[in-house]
Amino acid sequence: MGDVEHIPKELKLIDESGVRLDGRRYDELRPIRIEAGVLKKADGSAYIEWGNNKVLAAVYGPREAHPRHLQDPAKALVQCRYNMAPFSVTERKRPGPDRRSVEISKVISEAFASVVFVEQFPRTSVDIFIEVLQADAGTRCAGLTAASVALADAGIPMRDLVTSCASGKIGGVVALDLNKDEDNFGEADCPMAIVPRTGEIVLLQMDGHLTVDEFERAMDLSIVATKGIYELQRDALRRRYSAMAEQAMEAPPPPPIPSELPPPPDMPEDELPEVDDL
Amino acid sequence: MGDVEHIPKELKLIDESGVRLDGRRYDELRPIRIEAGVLKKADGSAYIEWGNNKVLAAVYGPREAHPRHLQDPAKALVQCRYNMAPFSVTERKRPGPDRRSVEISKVISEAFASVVFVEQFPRTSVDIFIEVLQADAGTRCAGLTAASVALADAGIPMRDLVTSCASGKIGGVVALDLNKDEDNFGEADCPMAIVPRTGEIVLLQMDGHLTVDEFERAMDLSIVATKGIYELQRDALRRRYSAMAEQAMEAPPPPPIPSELPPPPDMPEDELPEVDDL
Amino acid sequence: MGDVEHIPKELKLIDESGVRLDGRRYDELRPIRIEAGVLKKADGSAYIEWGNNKVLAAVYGPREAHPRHLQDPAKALVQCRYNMAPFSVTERKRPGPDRRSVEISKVISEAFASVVFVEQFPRTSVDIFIEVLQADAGTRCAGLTAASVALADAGIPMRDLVTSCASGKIGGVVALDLNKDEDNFGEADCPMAIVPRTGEIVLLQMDGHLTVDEFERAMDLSIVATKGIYELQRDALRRRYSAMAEQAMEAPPPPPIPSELPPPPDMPEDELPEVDDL
Amino acid sequence: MTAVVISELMREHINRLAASGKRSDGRVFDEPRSLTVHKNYIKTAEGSARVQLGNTDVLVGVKIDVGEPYADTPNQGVLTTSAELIPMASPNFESGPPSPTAIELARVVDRGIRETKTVNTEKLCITPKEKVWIMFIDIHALDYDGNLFDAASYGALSALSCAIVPASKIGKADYPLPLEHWPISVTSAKIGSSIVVDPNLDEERIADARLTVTTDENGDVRAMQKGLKGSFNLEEVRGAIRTSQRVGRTLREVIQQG
Amino acid sequence: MTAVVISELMREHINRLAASGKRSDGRVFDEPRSLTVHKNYIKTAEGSARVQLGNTDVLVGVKIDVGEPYADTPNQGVLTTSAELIPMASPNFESGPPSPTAIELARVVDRGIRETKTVNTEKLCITPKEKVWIMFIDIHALDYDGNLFDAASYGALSALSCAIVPASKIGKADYPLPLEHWPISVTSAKIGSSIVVDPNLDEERIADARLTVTTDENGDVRAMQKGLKGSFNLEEVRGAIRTSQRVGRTLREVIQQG
Amino acid sequence: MTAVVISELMREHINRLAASGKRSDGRVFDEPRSLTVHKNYIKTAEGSARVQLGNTDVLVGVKIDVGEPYADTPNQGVLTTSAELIPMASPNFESGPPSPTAIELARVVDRGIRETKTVNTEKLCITPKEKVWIMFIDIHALDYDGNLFDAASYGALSALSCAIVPASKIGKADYPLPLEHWPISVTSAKIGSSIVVDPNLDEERIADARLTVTTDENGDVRAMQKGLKGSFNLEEVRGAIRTSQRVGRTLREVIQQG
Repeated sequence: MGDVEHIPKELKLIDESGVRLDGRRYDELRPIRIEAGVLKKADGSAYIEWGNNKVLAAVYGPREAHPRHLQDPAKALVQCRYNMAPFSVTERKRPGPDRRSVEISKVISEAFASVVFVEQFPRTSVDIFIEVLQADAGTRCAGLTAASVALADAGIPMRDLVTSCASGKIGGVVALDLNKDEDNFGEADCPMAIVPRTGEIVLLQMDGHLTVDEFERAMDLSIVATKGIYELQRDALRRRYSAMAEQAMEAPPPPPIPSELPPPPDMPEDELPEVDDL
Repeated sequence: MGDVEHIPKELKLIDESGVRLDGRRYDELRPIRIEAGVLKKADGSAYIEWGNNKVLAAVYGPREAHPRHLQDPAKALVQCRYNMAPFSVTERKRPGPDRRSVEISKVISEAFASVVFVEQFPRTSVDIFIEVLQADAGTRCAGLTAASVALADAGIPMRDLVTSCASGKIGGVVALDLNKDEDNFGEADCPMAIVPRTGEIVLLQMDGHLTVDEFERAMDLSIVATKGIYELQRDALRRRYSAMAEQAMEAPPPPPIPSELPPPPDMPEDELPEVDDL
Repeated sequence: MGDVEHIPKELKLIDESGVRLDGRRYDELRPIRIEAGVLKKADGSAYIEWGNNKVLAAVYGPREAHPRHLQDPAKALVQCRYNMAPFSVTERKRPGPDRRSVEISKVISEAFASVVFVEQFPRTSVDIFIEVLQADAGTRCAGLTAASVALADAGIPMRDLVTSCASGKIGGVVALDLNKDEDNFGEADCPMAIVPRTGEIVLLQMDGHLTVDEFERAMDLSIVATKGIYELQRDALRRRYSAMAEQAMEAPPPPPIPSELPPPPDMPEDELPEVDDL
Repeated sequence: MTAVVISELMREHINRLAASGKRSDGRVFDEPRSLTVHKNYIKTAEGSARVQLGNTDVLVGVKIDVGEPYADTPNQGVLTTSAELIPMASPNFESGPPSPTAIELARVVDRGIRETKTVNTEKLCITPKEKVWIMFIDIHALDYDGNLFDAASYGALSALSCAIVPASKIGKADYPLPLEHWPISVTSAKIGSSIVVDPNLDEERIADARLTVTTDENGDVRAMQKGLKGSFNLEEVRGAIRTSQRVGRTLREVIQQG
Repeated sequence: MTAVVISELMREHINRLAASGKRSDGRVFDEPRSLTVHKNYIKTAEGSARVQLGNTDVLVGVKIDVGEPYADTPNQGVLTTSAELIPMASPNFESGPPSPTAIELARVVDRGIRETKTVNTEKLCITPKEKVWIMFIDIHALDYDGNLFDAASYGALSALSCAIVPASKIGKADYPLPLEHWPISVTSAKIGSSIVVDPNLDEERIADARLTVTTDENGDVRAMQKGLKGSFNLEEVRGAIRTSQRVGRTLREVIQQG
Repeated sequence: MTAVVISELMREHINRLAASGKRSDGRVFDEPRSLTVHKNYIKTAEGSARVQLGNTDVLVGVKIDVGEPYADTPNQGVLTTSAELIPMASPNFESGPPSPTAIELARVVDRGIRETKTVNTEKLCITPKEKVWIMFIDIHALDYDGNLFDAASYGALSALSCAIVPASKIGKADYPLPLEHWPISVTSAKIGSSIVVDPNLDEERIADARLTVTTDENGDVRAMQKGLKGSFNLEEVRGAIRTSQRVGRTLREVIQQG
């Protein structure tokens, strides 16, 4: 699985009574906290803490795609850039994309492509930036979950939020949401992302060793978990909208300084409910 | 000369009776086998085995040249990319172009530029790809010879085929078509490419040490050899056309599936004879 | 400060009687020699020897800026590329820009931007190339000083010449124009560039340790020195114009070969005096 | 890769066929194209195979050389996989640094081999912490007619299966690379509501989603990778796993005997 | 970075304000934005700080690892500073190799720390000529509302001030990074004939010239960097130094206590 | 390099001249431009030369440093040649990584020196298998008026001929680089049916083909490189070799005495 730094051969990832090294049961998520609208310049943003993962997501767009020859005359591009800060891991990571982050950027881009109403914004791109500030396994799931909130915060019309989680196998036991030690010394990891209301699986990867039956159980764990995470996403957006509404009531009208921001994309009013029964 | 891995000081590249390490005489080519039309996606292709060299050549075009600012409004560009597979040499070669392959790509591009009727296809490029799969010295000659067949297979109008061969000097003797050991431990190598019917030399390189008289003899060997190789090229094309004709007679008409391939370039019928008195 | 190769701890950069290792006093410049119009292809050029520094500067433009999306519809870009030849330093420098030369290119570009009449040449770029052939500390000052002469030699309309010099601190003494040993083992270096007639400081950098009072003294030394350097710049241009005038009188009219050079930019006659009361 | 304009006609044609249970090349939904394997194709490589899956043609070479182990696995050989999507293979491939597609391909093939512990890397240690054998798997696509994931995976496994560790370089006897498992990847593509195995290029281009499932000789899952912009529901995933197990059994034999 | 089109209206607005002694966000000319410092923000780093200077938000991490000294300083640890202007932080930042702006930023922050001898690198030697501690300062801009120079500089100093040398890696006791100075950079921007401190993004965009002055706890000058296309006269430079000394004293306390 | 638009008028002019046996700068066909050589131009280099061939101006520096030998030549020093076609030298040169033209130039100059065994690399061994002297030849084109191949080649030979091996670095006495041969490259260009030596830029741009022949002091051929899109027949090649021998003899003296 991941990079292993020291191999404690006798390490027991889960004990006889089913308790994991960090005290969780096999079906327990690490603590998750999501906050929407945390950055000023981005059109939408979210911050997530997921166990010891700290991840920021920002969205810009729909904006003119460039270089121009990449523009799709029929729809918007959904482009994700997943990046790890050099200090986010134990051994400093050199700045810039490596092969792993290129692959993760690709599968996350694809995960959102069928959920965003791309036909509404031809020739544009919706740019998703995921920055891993502190990593402890599961960063792609955390990043995707945060990016979903950031897309909604940016007002990008979507069919629904996407929610992500992983399950795997440790010490012979199928378990939810592996942390770094579990990922390093466990037997399998299987991250997925789903549209919770429809059951569409938009991201699915797996490596390690699972029987078909174990795979089924892992997916069950993940699917149940995503329902809870989905509520946390919606809750973060609800808090964000409340805060904005309060601000709007309290704050004086903004000064008549000419804005350099482009006008908001011309999005049909009746699309908005699709994201926001929150 | 080439990279030398172990220096057997006493290595005798050619013995008293004029026999080389692989059994050839000074004026003997290694066995050469050429096959045309070996790839499906390319517009033209050829495979060559030349001693222990295995080389594929493919041609795409004439097609729109890009980036656009490279387009020549008066003629087609002829662009060759010579590449070695990482496993084609004893020490693994890192993927991607090195300085040697950039130079070889340049001289092969130039060798074909005066033979292709570039004026017929303004703003386009004729792209030649040469992939060395297994290398044993002489890959540029093998690649160029195969590329020539691939160009004809793609129906690119040319004044004639180009044929390539090298001669050099081993153990004090001027000899034809050096293999890798001979190239590494010999005294000179002189690859050339020629339009056999006109005697135009379109590629000529040399390194090592030759008196003017030795150079003359090396060129004589190469020129004679190219006449035989030229026949192998024509023969490969003849077999290719026969096979295509047979296929055309045997096969049912293709299904009326809309093709994504661009229409064939508008090439004057009367140019075709120029390549094909084969 | 700079890279230190060997640390002679007891090195005395300036002795009791105020004499520096190369025999200069604290307020003395190294010998400077400037020559204008030293290259044929460039639109303007200059060569400077400043102590052991040897630096060439060339100017091309105003010419169409490319890539196009960088063009400014309102004015010319002033773009400097500062580069060190691999053999210009003790340890061979790998070819191509490093972080240091990128920064120096940026601050020199900015230094000229307010002096060139950029509004006269929309959509163009004025390209300044500085090549350090032999380095001995102070190359950015030498390069900028030469570039200024090259701009004038190219006939680029400017408000005035820019002149550059550095001062620093060695062995506790504020001193003018540090050489390499002084830069390596001294306590501070402060390069600046100025428009001598107006006192506008267009480049200012400093690193090391100076009290405010020491900084004032360093600036005083530099400002006085630039007045002398300014005269050397003007003198080089005067000699250049004399030589051109002589040539024009002596030489036969140029042959009527069609030139490939673009027509000279359409620059108002009355701008020229601004650079050339030389 | 330049944008590919697929005519709507082609899309309609394939969709219409799929809706009536047919494929453009006459196969049934869960039928892979014919696979031919030519092992030991390249003499300069320690192992190699040229694999044709229908008209998709891939050459894989394995070079084995002495190198240093990773600090965290001081007793194990090292595996590294690269893919070049050379412009010879398709009008849509461009020269230059590896595209995201090439990177994903190399990583998926690599995981399929690595996670199955295909090669017993502990038998590739020369001197612990200092010297081990390093395997470079290089995937060279020659002709691209869809489903590179599986073709490259079969090529890599075939090349490994005939590779020789050049131990004579260090004064010992050469020996075959110690292979312990035979992971087979099988890719399914979703076209409308149909799912077809081993998509050809026309199918791949109009597919909504792709799922590559690698199974071992016990039918266990060793790697999965979903691709493209569409989705699968859980039942479709289950179907793809079953297909991978069944098709994998057949193709594993071809590769083992190839 | 793509060209930014600033409306002439914005320029006029800010210039008019400046002419009457005002700024668009209500500050007086020599008043920096509020600074908040969150040290030890990242557990995977040996030192870190998230710094907000108004709406400019920068995260700086310090990683410390064993490495080789430079040949010319065999007894000293090594300091290296990088900056990534990630596209998250601004619509005008692009991914890719560091832009000239990012390079200048990293080098100016680096000089501010290096030239002040902030870190006593002689206490970072493990074995002379062979092993020393290497400090990697990574500047990660998260939200860009002007004056990255100062925000990054405060972040770097804050992260160093709480960094721990992980000496337990080599069998010794961890110890705090030995900090000896507290250099503070303060940037002034010239707008028309006015000079304002700590420019926000709107001010920075229309500014003619920028001057960053780093002073130490004695008020001595440790680094300077003039930027942008305009100029300063000597009197303006003197004013910027005085401002840097005064503003620096206040902000140094915020960082020391942060 | 951006496309160069050459007016048809220029082409006609030069072709017409050539047809009547004349050249645009008044030379006869087999007459090179005047060559001036300034050796030891750069003090920071171990050897250097600034060479002007007509208006083509090239500076070549040789740096010599301690390094490791290649595994296959454990007793020999190493030679490596690079060329930068800096944008200072021509409006058609661009900054960035070496173009194919720069790479070809460096490789042809390198072969001319290497294949003639100009430098006795066996005298550059310090400790077999471990330490040898490495020579970096850097070609820096300053002003480009055609025929860089020859100008760079003369510059490289001149710089080598005055280079000093800095053996004092390793506690021995410095000594001159051991030169054993004096290879001279001479380039011929085919313009219509004429062949001219040492083409200037105008001639080079309209030339059909170029042939560079490097001969040694015995008149033997040591390297050849044909360039551009046209062709030579065998008789023309023979002529170019004879010209190279004859012109080479004269220029070799200039360089040896320079």
